[in-house]
Amino acid sequence: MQKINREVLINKANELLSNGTINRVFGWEKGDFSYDVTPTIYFTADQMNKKFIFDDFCGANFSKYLVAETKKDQNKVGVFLKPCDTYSFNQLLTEHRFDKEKVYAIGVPCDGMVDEKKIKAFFGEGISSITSEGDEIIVDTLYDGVKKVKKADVLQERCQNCKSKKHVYYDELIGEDGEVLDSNRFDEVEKLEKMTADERFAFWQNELSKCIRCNACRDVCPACTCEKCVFNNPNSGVENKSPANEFEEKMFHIIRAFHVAGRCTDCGECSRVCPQGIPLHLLNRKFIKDINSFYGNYQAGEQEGSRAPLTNYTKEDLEPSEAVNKGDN
Amino acid sequence: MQRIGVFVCWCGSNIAGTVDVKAVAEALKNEPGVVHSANYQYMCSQAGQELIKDAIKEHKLTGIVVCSCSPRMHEGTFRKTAEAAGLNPYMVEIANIREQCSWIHKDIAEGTEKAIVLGRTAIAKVNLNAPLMAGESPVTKRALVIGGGIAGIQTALDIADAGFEVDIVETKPTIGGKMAQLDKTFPTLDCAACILTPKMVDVAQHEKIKIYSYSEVVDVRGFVGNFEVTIKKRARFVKEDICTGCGLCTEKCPQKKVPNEFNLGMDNRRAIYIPFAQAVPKVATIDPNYCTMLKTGKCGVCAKVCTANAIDYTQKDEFIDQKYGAIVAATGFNPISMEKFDEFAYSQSKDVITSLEFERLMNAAGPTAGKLVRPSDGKHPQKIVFVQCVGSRCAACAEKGKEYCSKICCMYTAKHAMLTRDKYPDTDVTVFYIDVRTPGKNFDEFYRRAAEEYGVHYIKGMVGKISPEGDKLMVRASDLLANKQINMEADLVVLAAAIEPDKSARPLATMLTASMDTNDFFTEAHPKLRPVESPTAGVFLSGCCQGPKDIPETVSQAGAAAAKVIGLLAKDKLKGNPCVAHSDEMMCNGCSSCEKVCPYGAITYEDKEFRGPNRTTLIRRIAKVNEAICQGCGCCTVACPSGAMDLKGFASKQIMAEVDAICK
Amino acid sequence: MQVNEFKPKIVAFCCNWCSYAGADLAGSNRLAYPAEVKVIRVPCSCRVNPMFILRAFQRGADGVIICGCHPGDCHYTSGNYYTRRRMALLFSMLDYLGIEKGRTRVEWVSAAEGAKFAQTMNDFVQTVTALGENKRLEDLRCKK
Amino acid sequence: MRKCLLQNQNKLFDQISSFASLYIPVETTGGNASFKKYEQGMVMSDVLKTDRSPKDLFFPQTENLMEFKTSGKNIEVIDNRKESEDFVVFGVRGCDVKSFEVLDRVFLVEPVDTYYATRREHGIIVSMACGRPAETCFCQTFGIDASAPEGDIVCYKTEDALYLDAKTEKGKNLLSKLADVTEESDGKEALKQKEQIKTVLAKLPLANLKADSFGKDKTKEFFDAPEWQILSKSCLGCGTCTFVCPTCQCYDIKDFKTKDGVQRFRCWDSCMYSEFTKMSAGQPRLTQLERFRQRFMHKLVYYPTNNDGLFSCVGCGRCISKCPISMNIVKVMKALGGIDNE
Repeated sequence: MQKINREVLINKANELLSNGTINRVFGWEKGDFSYDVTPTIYFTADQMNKKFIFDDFCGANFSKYLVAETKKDQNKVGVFLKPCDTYSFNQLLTEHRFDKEKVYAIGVPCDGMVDEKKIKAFFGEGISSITSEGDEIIVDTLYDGVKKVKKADVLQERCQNCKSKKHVYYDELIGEDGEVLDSNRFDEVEKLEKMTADERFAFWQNELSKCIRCNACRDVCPACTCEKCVFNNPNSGVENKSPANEFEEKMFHIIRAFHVAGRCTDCGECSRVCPQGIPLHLLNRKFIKDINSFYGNYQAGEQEGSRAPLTNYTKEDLEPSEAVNKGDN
Repeated sequence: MQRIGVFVCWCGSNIAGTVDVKAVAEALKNEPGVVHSANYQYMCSQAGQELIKDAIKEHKLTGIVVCSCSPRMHEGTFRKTAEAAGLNPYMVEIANIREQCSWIHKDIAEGTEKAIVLGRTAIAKVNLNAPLMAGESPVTKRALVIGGGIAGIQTALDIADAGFEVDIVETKPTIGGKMAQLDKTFPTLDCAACILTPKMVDVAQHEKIKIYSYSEVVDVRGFVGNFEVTIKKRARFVKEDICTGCGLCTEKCPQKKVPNEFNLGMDNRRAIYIPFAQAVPKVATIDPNYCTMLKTGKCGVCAKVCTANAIDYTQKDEFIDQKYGAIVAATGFNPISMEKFDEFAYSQSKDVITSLEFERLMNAAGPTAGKLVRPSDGKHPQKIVFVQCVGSRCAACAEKGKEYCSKICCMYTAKHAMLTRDKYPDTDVTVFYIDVRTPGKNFDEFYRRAAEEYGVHYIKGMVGKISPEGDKLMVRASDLLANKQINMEADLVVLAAAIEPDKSARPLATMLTASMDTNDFFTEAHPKLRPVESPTAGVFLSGCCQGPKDIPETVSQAGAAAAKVIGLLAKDKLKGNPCVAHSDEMMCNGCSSCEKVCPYGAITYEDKEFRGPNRTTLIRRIAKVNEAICQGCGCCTVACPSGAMDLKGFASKQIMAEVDAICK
Repeated sequence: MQVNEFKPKIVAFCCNWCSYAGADLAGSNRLAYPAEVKVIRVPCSCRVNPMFILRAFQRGADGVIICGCHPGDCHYTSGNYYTRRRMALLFSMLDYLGIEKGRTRVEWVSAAEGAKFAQTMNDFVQTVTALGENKRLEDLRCKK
Repeated sequence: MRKCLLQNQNKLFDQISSFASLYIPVETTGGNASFKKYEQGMVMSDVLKTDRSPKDLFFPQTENLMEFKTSGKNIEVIDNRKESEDFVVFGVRGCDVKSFEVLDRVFLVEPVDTYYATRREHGIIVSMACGRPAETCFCQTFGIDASAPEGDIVCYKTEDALYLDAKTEKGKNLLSKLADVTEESDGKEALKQKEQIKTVLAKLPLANLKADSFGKDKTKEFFDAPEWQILSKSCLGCGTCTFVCPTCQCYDIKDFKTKDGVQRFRCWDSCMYSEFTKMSAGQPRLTQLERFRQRFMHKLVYYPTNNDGLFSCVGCGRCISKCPISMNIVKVMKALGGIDNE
C-alpha cells in the first residue's frame, strides 16, 4: 500500500477548498516537539503547507468539534477521519448532533498512533526528536543519544487493541479501506473480572483516587456532547467541581461511564488524555463487554441510526441478578 | 421556603396502636419548612378534613404532609381537601405510616422511629413540590375507524348509535372484509352474508357514518382528542354519488380476463367491476391496471353504456383532511402466502388450495356457484385432506410461518369437513392436526359432531409432503397416535394457512406511533386490563389487528373498543395527568434517547433558534413532550444523559431529597 | 455477636402500580419485615436513575432494592424492561468496582404478592446485615 | 553545606518524619510520580516533574473551611481547621519553588488567606536542583535557575550523595536536627553539578523562549489579538492545565449538606470551565475563546501588571505534556509574540 503522506492530504484539501466543496477543514497542526500535535482548523492550503502534519501523533479525533462547528454557518466543513474516528462520527449522526450535509468527510488510513508517554516511560524525559522508520521508532534523547524502539511497543493502548481499520463513514476515502479486526481489547477487563471483589476494589480505589476532576476525559469524549453535563449543573443535585472524597470520584466515573454506555465507540480518548494516567477505558469496555455478552454484539457507531442497547430491550433479557453472577464460577 | 403543615392520623388504633402519633407529630415539627403539626383520630373523616382545611387557611400553608394510610387509599381524598381550602392538590404528600409501618411493626419504639423517618421523607419531598396544573385539551367529537371489515363495521355502528360521527376508511372498493368472503360460520352454521350484509346496509344508511371506500390513511398528526388525519381517496374513475350500481358496465366491459380477487383469483371479472352483489357502497370501480381506456385511451365502452353518466376517466386521487377525537385500528388479517411451502405443492397443483379458497368454492355466490369441484379438472373430489396449522405454531420455520396459533383454523376446518360431508356424503374427509383447540362456547361440541356424527377422520400428525401424482395428490404424513407413517391419495388438499396482520398495519402503526409486537400485531396498552386500547392515548384496537380472533370475539372486542371511544368522545375536554415529563430545552441535546424509550410516542423534536453568546443565534434540535400523550412513567428521564428530561411530581431532586431523608 | 447489633439502612424503590401495592398488601396482611426498609414510591421502576442508587449509598444506605411489576406486566408496558437492562449493567459495573453485589437487588413484585414483598425484604435485610456496613460507597461527610 | 550519602537517604527521611510529616516524590506508574506522605521504606523518585505540583500541599484541591450543625431550628458554627502541624516537602524543583512566590502574592496579602498562611508557616521546602531538565522545561524564560533553586534548603543530588544547603532560618533549624545522618561538606560536588546543569539548560529546545513582549500593562496590546481565535479553536474547556499548574490559584467555595448540617469547603476551580465565576446573570466569559484568553492573559499580563512584573508562569512545562490537545502557554507566547508567524 502506498504510504499516505501529508502532501496527499494537503492536495486533497486544497482541491476541495478551491472547488468550493468546503471552506475550511479540520486537520492536525505540528507543535514544538515531535509529539505535541494540536487539532486545528485550516482555511487555506497555504496555512496547511506551513503547519499541517500527518504522522504517528495525530491521535486527536475531530468528530466532536463538528457539533459546534457545523452550527456556525451554512458552509461545508472538511474533516480528516481515521477509521476509529468514523465510529464516533456515525454515533454523533445517530444522535442528531450535527447535519452530515454540512460535513465533507475524508477518510484517511491509520496504522496506529504512538503514545509519547510510553516513549518517555522507556527513555525518560528529555526527548529531542521522534521519527519513524518502517516498524521502528527512532528517538533522539537529550542525555542518552539515539535510541530505537519497535513501534508496536509504544503504540497507544487503543491502537495496540485496534478494533477496526475500516471506515464506517466517509464522503471520500484516501488510500484503501481496512477490515474490522479481532482485538484483545477485553483481556484487561477479564483480568479484573477474575480478581476477587476486594482486589478489584483496591485496584479501582487506587486508580480513581488519582483523579483530579479536570474533566479532560469527559470533555474530549465524543459521546459526551451534552449541552450541560449533570456534573456541571447546580440543579442536577450531583454537581461537583472537584472530588471531595473517594465517593465522589467513583460517582463521577460510574455515572459518566453509564451515560455513555451503549454509545461509547471505545475510541480510547478518555485514557489517552487523562493527565493522571487512569485507565478509564476499562470502565467503558466493561459496559461494552457486558452489553455484548448480555444482549448480543453491538458496536456503537458502526451503523448510523442503530438503536443503542440501553434504549432497547427484549422480553427475554437476563435479570440483574444473573448479570452480576455471570462472572462467577 | 414552603410553609408545611403535618397531619398525623391515628387511624383509630390502626396506627396509634404501634406508633406514638403524638411523638411523631412533635418530632416532625422541627423539620425544615414545617410550621404546623397536628394529630387526629381519623384524618380522612369529615372532621379530620375540616381540621386540615382550617390549618391551611390559618397557617397559610403552602404544602401539607399527611401521615396516614397508603396514598393508594386516600391521596385523592386529601388532594381534594387541599383543593377545597385553596391549595394546589399536588402540594400534598402522604407518608404511609399504616400499611408500611404500623401494621407490620409490633414494637412501638421501632414503629414510631420509622414513622418519623417516613414523615421526614414526605416533608423533604413536599419542600420541593411545585403546584401542578393538569392541562386541558378539547375533544373533536368524531371517530375514525380504519378498516371496514366486521370489526370496523361493528365499532362504527356502536359509536354512531351513541350519537357520534364516524368515518370508516377502507382500502377495498367495498366494506365487508374477510367475513364477506366466508360461506357459513361456526359453530352455528348460519350463512356469513345473511348476518353481515344487513349490518353493511346499516352502515351505509346510518346518518352518522361516512364511508371512505377505496381509500387509505396517509398521514396522522396530533394526539388524543385532536388527531388530524389525511385520507387518500383513490380515483375509481366512477362518480360515486352518481353511479347507481346497476352493473351494466360490468357486463359490457370487453376486458374479461381480470383475476377476481374476491374469489381469490379462481375466476375472472371485468376491468370495471363491483366486487360482489351486496357491496357497500354499491358502486363500480375501474381497475386502472387492466382498463384499456385508461391504458391506451381506446375503448370507452363503459362510459357509453352508463345511463347515469357516472364514468369519469379523468378522475384523480383526492386528499381529504379531517379531524378526529379518536382512532380505531381495525385493519384485520390475511392468510399468509403459501408460496414458500413447497412441501405442500401449493404452487405446483391447482388442487392444493387454502381454506379461504375452499370457502369461496363452497359459497353459492362463489366461482362454482357453490359446487365443490376440483379447480384443475372440475371433477367432484372423492377424497379430501385438510391440513391444519400450515405456518401456525411454527417456531422452527419462522422465515415462512408464524410462531403463534392462528386460533380460528381448528374450528373452520371442522366446519369445512362437516359441510363437505353434509353436502357430499360420498366424500371421504381426513383432517391432519397437531392439536384440536376448541375453547369457545359450543366449539368442542361442534368439533365432536364433525368427528363423531359426520364421520370426519381426524388424524393427529403432521403432513410431511404432498406431491402431485397423475391427477391425484399423494399425501405423506405421520400418525402420531398409531405411531406409523401414512401414504394417502387425495383429490383435493385444503391448507389451513396461518393468518397474519394486514400489510397496511405496520405503516399505520408508525403513523399512529402505536407500538407493535414482532409479528406486527398491535400491542395493547395493557394485555389484561386494557386490551382494546393501544398504548398511544386515543388509539383503540378492534379485531384481528390485535391478534387472531373469530367472529364473535371480534364483534365483542369491536363493541368494547367502541365503548372506549364513546367514553372519550363524551367528554368535552380531556384533563391530563399533570405528573408528566418535561424537557428543559436549554439542556436538551436532541439526541433522541428519550424518544426511543417512550412507550407512547409522546416525544417529538423541533429545531429551535436560540440566542448564542455574543449576539449569535444558533439552531438546536430539542425534545418536546406532548403532555396530553405522556403518561408519566419517567423512563425518558433516565435515558436522558444530560438530565434535561425530568418528571413533574417525581422530579429527580425530589426523589434525591427523599433518599437523603431516609438515609439520614 | 456484633453483627446482630448492626441495623442496615435499606432504601426500596417501588413502582406505584405493582410493588407499592404489594407492599401495602403485605401491610394489610400484617406480614412483618424489618423497619430498616423504607419505601420510596416512584411511578415506574424505570424512573429509578442510577444516580439515585449511588446517592442512597453516599447518604448512608447499606442496601438498595428496586421493585417493579413483573416483566410483561408493566403498567406502562415496557418500563421495567428498561429497568432490567439498566440495572443489569449498573450492578455488573458496581461488582466490577468491587462493591459487594449483595447490596443491590431488583425484584419483581406484583400487587398481589404481599407475601413475596415481605419475604423479599426479610431476605434482603438479612443479606445486607451479613455484609455489614457499607464502606465502599460511603461518604463520611454524610455521617456527621 | 551538609552531605548525606545516598545509602543514608532513608535514614534522613526517617529522621525527618520522626518530628514532622514528610512529603517526597514517589514513582507511581511508568515515568510518573507524585508527592506522597513518607512512610518507612519509600523510595524517592528521580522523575523530573510530579504529575501534580507540590502546590497541593499548601493549597489542597479541596479544603474544609468550616461546618454548620443544625439541631431543631438552631445552627452552630464549628471551626474545624487542623492545618497547623509542621511538615517538610522534599525534592521540590526550582520552578515549583518559585510558584510559591506567585501564590504568596495572592494569598498572603490582605485579606490574608489564613488557611494558606498557616500551611506556609508550618511547611519547610527542601528544593532539588534539576539534574536532567526535560525538553518541555522553560523556567529560564521567567528567570528561574533550575541549577540553583530557592527554598528553605537547597539540595543537589549526585551519584552517591545529597548535598543540602540551608538558605533560611527554617532550613537551618531543620538541618541542625539532621546532624546524625549528615556530615559537613565543602560542596564542591554540588557546585560541579550546578555547572553541569547550566550547560544542559542552555541546550534545551525552549531555552531561547522570551517573555519580554509580555508583562505589565500590555493588556491593550494583546486583548484583541486575532490569534486568540485560532489558538482557542480546539480547546476542550477541560481543567487539566489549571489543575496541573503550580501557580493557578482560583477556587470556589461550596456547601455540602451533611447529615445534620452543612460543610463549607473550597475546591479548585478553573477559568477554563464554562461554570467559572458563574453569577446570577451567567458567567462573564461566554465563549471558550474568552475563557482561554483569560488564562493566558492572566499568566502573562494581568498578574504581572498587579505584581511588579512578576509572571505567574514558572515554566514547569506540565501543561505542555498534559494538555489533551497539546495547546499550551509556549504556543500561545510564540503565536502572540510573533515567533510563530514569520
